Amino acid sequence: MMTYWSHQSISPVISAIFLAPLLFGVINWIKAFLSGRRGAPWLQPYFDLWKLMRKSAVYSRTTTWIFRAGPLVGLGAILTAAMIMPMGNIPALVSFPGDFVLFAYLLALGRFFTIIAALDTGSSFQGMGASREAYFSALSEPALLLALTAVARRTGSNSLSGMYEVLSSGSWALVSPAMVLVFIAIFIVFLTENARIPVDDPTTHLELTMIHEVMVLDHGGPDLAFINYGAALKMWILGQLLIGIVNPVHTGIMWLNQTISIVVSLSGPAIAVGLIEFSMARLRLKRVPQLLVAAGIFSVLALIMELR
Amino acid sequence: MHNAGHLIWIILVVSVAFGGICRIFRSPRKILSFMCAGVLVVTVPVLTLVVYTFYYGAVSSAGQWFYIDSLSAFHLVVMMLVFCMSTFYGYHYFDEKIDEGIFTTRLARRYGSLWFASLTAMTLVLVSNNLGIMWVGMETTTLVTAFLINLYSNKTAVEAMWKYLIICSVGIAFAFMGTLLVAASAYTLETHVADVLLWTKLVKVGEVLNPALLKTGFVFILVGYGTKAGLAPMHTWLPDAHSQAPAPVSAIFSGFMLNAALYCIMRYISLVDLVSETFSQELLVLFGIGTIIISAAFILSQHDLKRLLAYHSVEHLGIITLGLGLGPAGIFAALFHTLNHSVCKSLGFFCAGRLGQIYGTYDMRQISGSMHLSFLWGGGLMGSLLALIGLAPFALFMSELLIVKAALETDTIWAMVLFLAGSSIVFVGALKHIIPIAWGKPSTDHVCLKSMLTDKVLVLGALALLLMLGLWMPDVLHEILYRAAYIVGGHHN
Amino acid sequence: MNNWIDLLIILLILSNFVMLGSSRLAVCIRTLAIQGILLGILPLMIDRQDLVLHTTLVSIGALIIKGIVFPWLLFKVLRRIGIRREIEPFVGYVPSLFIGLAGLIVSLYIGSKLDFPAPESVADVIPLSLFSILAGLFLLTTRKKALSMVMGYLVLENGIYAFGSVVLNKVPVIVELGVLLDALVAVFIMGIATYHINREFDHIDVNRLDNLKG
Amino acid sequence: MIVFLLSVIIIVASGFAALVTRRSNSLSTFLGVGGVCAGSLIGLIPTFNVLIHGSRLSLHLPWHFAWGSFFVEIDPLSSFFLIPVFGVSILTAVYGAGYLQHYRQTHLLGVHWFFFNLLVAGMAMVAVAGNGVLFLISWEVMSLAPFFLVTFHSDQSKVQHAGWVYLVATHLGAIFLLVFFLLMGVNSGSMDFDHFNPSGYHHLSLLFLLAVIGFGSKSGFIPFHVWLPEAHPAAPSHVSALMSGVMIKMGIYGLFRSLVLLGVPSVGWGYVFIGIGLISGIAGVTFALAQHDLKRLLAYHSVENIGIISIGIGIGMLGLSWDNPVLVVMGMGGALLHVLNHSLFKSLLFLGAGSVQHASGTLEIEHMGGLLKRMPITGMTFLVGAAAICGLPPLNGFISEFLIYQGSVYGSMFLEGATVGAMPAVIAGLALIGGLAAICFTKAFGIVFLGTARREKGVSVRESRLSMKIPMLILSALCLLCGLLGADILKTAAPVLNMVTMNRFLDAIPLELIKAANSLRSVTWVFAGLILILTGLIFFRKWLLSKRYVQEGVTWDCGYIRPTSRMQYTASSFVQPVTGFFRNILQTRNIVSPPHGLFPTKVSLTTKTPDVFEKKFYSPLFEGTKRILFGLRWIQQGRIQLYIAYIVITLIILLIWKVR
Repeated sequence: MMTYWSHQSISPVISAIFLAPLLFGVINWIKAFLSGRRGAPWLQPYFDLWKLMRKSAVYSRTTTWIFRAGPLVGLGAILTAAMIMPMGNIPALVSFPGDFVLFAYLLALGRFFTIIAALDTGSSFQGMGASREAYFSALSEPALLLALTAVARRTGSNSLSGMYEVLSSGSWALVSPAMVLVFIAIFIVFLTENARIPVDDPTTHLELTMIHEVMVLDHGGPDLAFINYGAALKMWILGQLLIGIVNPVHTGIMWLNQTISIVVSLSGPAIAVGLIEFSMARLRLKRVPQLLVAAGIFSVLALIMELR
Repeated sequence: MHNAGHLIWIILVVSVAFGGICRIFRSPRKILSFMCAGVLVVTVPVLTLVVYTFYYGAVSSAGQWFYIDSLSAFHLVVMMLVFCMSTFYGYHYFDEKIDEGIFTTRLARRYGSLWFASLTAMTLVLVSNNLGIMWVGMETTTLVTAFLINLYSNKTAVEAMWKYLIICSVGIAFAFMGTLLVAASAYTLETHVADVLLWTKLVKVGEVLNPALLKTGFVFILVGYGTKAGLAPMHTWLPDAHSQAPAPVSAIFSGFMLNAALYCIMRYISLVDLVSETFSQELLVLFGIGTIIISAAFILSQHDLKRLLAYHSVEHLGIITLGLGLGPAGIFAALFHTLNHSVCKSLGFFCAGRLGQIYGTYDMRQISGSMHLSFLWGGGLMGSLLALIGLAPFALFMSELLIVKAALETDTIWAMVLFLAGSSIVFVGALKHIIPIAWGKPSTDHVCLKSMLTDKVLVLGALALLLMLGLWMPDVLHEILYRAAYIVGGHHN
Repeated sequence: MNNWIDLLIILLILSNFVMLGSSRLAVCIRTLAIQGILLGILPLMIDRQDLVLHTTLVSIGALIIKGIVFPWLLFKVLRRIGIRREIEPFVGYVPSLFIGLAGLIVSLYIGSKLDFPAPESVADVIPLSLFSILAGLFLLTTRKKALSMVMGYLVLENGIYAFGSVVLNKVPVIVELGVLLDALVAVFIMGIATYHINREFDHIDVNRLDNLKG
Repeated sequence: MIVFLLSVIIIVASGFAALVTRRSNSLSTFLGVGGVCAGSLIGLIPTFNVLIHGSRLSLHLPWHFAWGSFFVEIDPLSSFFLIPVFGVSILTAVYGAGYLQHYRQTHLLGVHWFFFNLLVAGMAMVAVAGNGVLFLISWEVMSLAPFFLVTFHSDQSKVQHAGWVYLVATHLGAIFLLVFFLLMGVNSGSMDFDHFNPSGYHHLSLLFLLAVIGFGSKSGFIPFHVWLPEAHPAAPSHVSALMSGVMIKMGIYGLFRSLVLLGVPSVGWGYVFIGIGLISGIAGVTFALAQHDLKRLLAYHSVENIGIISIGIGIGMLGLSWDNPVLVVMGMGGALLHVLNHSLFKSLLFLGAGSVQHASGTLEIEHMGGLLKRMPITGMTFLVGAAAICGLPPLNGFISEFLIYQGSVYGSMFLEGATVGAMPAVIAGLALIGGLAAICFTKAFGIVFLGTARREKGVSVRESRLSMKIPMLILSALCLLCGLLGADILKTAAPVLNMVTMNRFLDAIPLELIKAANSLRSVTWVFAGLILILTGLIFFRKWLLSKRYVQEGVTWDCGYIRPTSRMQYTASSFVQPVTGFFRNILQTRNIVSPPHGLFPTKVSLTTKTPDVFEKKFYSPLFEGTKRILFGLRWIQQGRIQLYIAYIVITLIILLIWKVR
């Protein structure tokens, strides 16, 4: 159960770091494609980031260093989380028993700072967004952890790398109704954490209905770049949680494994999100907790089935 | 041994004489000074006797009519302690009344002689081996102290005195009936008539006593002396008398007179245990618990500071009674509790008395901020009340702990549970009273008198004593308590 | 001798009934005096072989104190206070008599049940003493005037005394005298207390003495 | 051992010295604080000695009361708890010296320091007491002293009430302990712990229950927690810090101790602990959410954290009764670490709250705002504490929660049978607690320190003095340090774990400890990575912005023309979605005066969330008892005839019953 490092474990981190923005590009492209438009180029997110990085910054007089720290810690936490996230059966850079707890808490760390950075502006809109973000994530966290526990029970391993290793090498043999429930639960968490429809609408223009976007209203320049990049990264690694369950690829050839994993990581979440965003509208805010509680219930059900 | 016995006479005669001497002084101040000196003088032979008893065993005199063993020696110590404290406290207590001309020479004389008379009477109770004389002493205390309650004659004081007089007289009459029944139970005993009520004789021949009569007698005794000791539901006189009497008098009432009555009961416990192992225990536990619960109810709803303290006395007498019913360990605890309670309650009354003078009322709703007004008296009251409700590290916590332990050892779980429940209620209720008294804005602009050295010594000394006894019991005390407990309940073993 | 004792007992019982049924305080005091004298004689009547001196001493003491001093004291108080009657006791006079009767029956019953180590000749004293005690307690609990209560107490005391006379040979004379003396002082002080009540309140209705409660 | 007793004596003696010199506030403060510091430092020597060597120091002296002896012993368990006792005491005392400067004109500080020192000494004695009676006395001293500390502002009736609630709760709890120890003592014939023999007890479960109630009321288990939210806001902050950081842990110490004394627990006990822990944790944090008194909020968080500790103990106990050393190490180890960690971050938070209160004169969150700019140190340290209490990496709070998570994950993975259900419940509960705590502390930190001042008073706020800042800085440094050294700290707990398992897994525990420590070490690596990444990002942005022009402006106001500071999001509105979710538990009362007319002038909304347990359980209970007992009052009406009748009736009943 020791920590282990291997040269191939670099690849999940590397691919996350470099490919995450691409995921956004793909999603936007799919959305546009589904609605019959021609989307922006896949690399558009990279251009945006580049542009933002080169901008100067404007800070509100109300704010303190917390405001500046928010994007940094948000990104830093997710980058760290990327270190423990495997890609399919390719283990993560670091893995150890119970690392998925740390994973969840690293996400929480990022969120914590994003929230207080939002509160630092003294704007009531940002406060509102922060409030919602905090609320929804508090409800999604149990669902995530329970779902992963179910996976742990299923696979007999309690580190993320171990779990996904078993999942992918066991191919579909391990797929069971419980795993379907787990998948649904994690998917809801995925949507919530990434502020996608039906929980949040990243493209809305009405501050009152925003959750995530409104929190970062005051950030600009490199800070916004950090935030956006962090968001992309978050989507990537949370996507890995999903992909790992349904991606049975186990060719035995390492480069092939990696390639397929990357392709699936890019296309899977993108298609799912794209489809949902194309076909659904945002839920009313009051309904969101119900959705999250439902995710929790799915996890519990999954666990019960596993524990039986 | 014979010579030591004379000391008993000396004590009695001297204290009576001092009572008379009080009448020749011409100013209240002088009388009060004399009282202090007098009490100290009486203390000398008493302590001598106690020490003698401790080292050489029981002392008897006057054809065994007087008898001092560890049980009475222990109570003598408690009595002298309470009397000394109260007398010295009284020295400054009356300052204001003297200045106002209320506490006149006439009153002071009356106060002084009654004070010594009650000392004599209580001593008589403790030193008599003859149960009849013991009764006479007990009745005398009632009669003598009645006028101490009514020192400044006013409506409520008269009412209190009347109730005290009548209720206690009725109780004591029952006690006499009980004494007679006990005497009757010894009818098969072929002894000289002078010996028939001698406790030492009766205790030796327990087997031949008539059980039915002895038990009946004990019931009478328990109800009778129990009235005087303030056991519920015979306690009704107690809050009235305590609240109306001047503080030093309340202190001796609560600090010792009640215990003297219980002391009488203890003597009979050792008798009745000879014929039945559990007869007394059941009754004592029952009375103890009942007393605790009823007093708890009144403590909760009390508004008068001195009545509050009086109900605390009721409660603690209940606890002692409970302890007496819990076998040797319980008796040990009960005796220890007697000492603790006496010291603590005297202190409580001292402080309450002075606060009453400062605030001009005993109504707790009108007393607040006493700590600010007088650190000594306010703090003393707080300390004594906290000790009374059983907080460690004060001694009362220890003795209550011993009682709980005794209850567990004797498997009297229901009693323990009720005791703890009752004392919790007392705790909750009393604490609610204490806090606003001690803290907050002072509710009077009365300028506090400078506290005198004796007062400081009294308050701090009493608190220190309680603290010490709560942490460490001297071997001597342990030994004396052990022996005394053996006298009361040794037959169980 | 037995007849004499029985006569005494009957008289004593009757005197208790008088106490129960009379509203006039003066009558009550006189009855008490008579009761005291009768009680004083009682020990002498009881057939005893020994302890003549002892018995005589106590009898004389009782006679003087119970028969003469008490009534005198009470009359003195009565005159000071200047009232004559007990007004409206909690239980009326006629019901009191009936209750007294019931008490008598109970006493007789208990007396017969008690296995008491007394000579046959004085066995009847015990029901009497019980009855007196009950009567005294009844007076104490139902009468309103302070003076009536004192008298109730005395009846109670008399009952106990009567009981004591049965076991008298068991109790040393000094104790007996001490007891008598105490009773004397008690009555004396109760008298003074009554006087104080009268002075402070202008009445001696003890049921109106209810300032102290709770 | 002598050294230890010496340190206690120094503390007590300096307390007395402070009391005697109360006329001079500066002298008495010097004596009191100096005594605590000196005594604690001395006391730490034997403490560490025992912990490092895993040995025991003990002393028997004859003592009449004890049915045994004056028996004090520092074993690993005591030494583990002594570390926060002494360590936090020093820091809070130093802080207190600065904090109380403000009151030197109005209060006798000597009295305060007397009781403060008594509290410290009492806690130290509780931890080493090896005799039931000594334990009880120390316990009572430890409980009584805070009563006088809590009521520092004794003139306020609210504070008086708080003092009352505190003492009542603690004393009623102590009564259960009294019975607990006496029952064991009576069963084993001696009150010395080393004579206690669990196999001889008749009522093990009863004993267990007594211990849970007794110690739980001190620790703040729901529903015995009611004193916490009353006492902490009332007390001066260093006292709250010491009470919340250390004193309530003595209840946990007591629970550990009673586990040792009671022997192998039955499975049910573990469930009791887990159940209590979950309820305390979730309800505690939920109630905390609804509070807008800063210290009341923190007090409820103590309840929450005690709940987490209790969950850990429960898992450990299950491990014990199932002979599963992994669960023991994870559960008990996590609980022990959390004790240590909570004592650090909770005292830090209370100290921070104290500084805030000192500076702004209020504890009402809604009135604050923007304090970070005026109190940078306080703000930063408070943030550290807040992040730590939420269990966020890389701080210490995560380490202990991580262990407990691990235990329950392990349980969910490998255990069989219906009883396993507790484990996922723990995971869900911990996750929920973590999420809610994050809401609560983003609220607390965000509303208090960020944005702009909501009242004019906030403008004149100044940073607190040095003696207050230093303890906070030390504590926050320790929070970080413990986060990074979790593995090593866990290893030192090995003798403690062996003790609480009664040496039943002498071989397995070190092994499992190493495993757990290794995964903690990995966590630490990730932490290091995190810190590295953050540092890198900082420089990266610096570099990015170095060539650019950085402007300052106003907050984007979404088009609104005249934003004022009153328009900021409030604490109540921030948590409104969650409190709405839990409204059935919280029963928040809203006092609304709605707008009227075309140009409404005054509109207000006040929310109040009283403690449900107090309102729905204790108050009715007390009132009911009172009513019943008041019913007894009729027996004393003042009628003497009636009084005599009582005597007669009593006599007659007794005669009929007893004699016949």
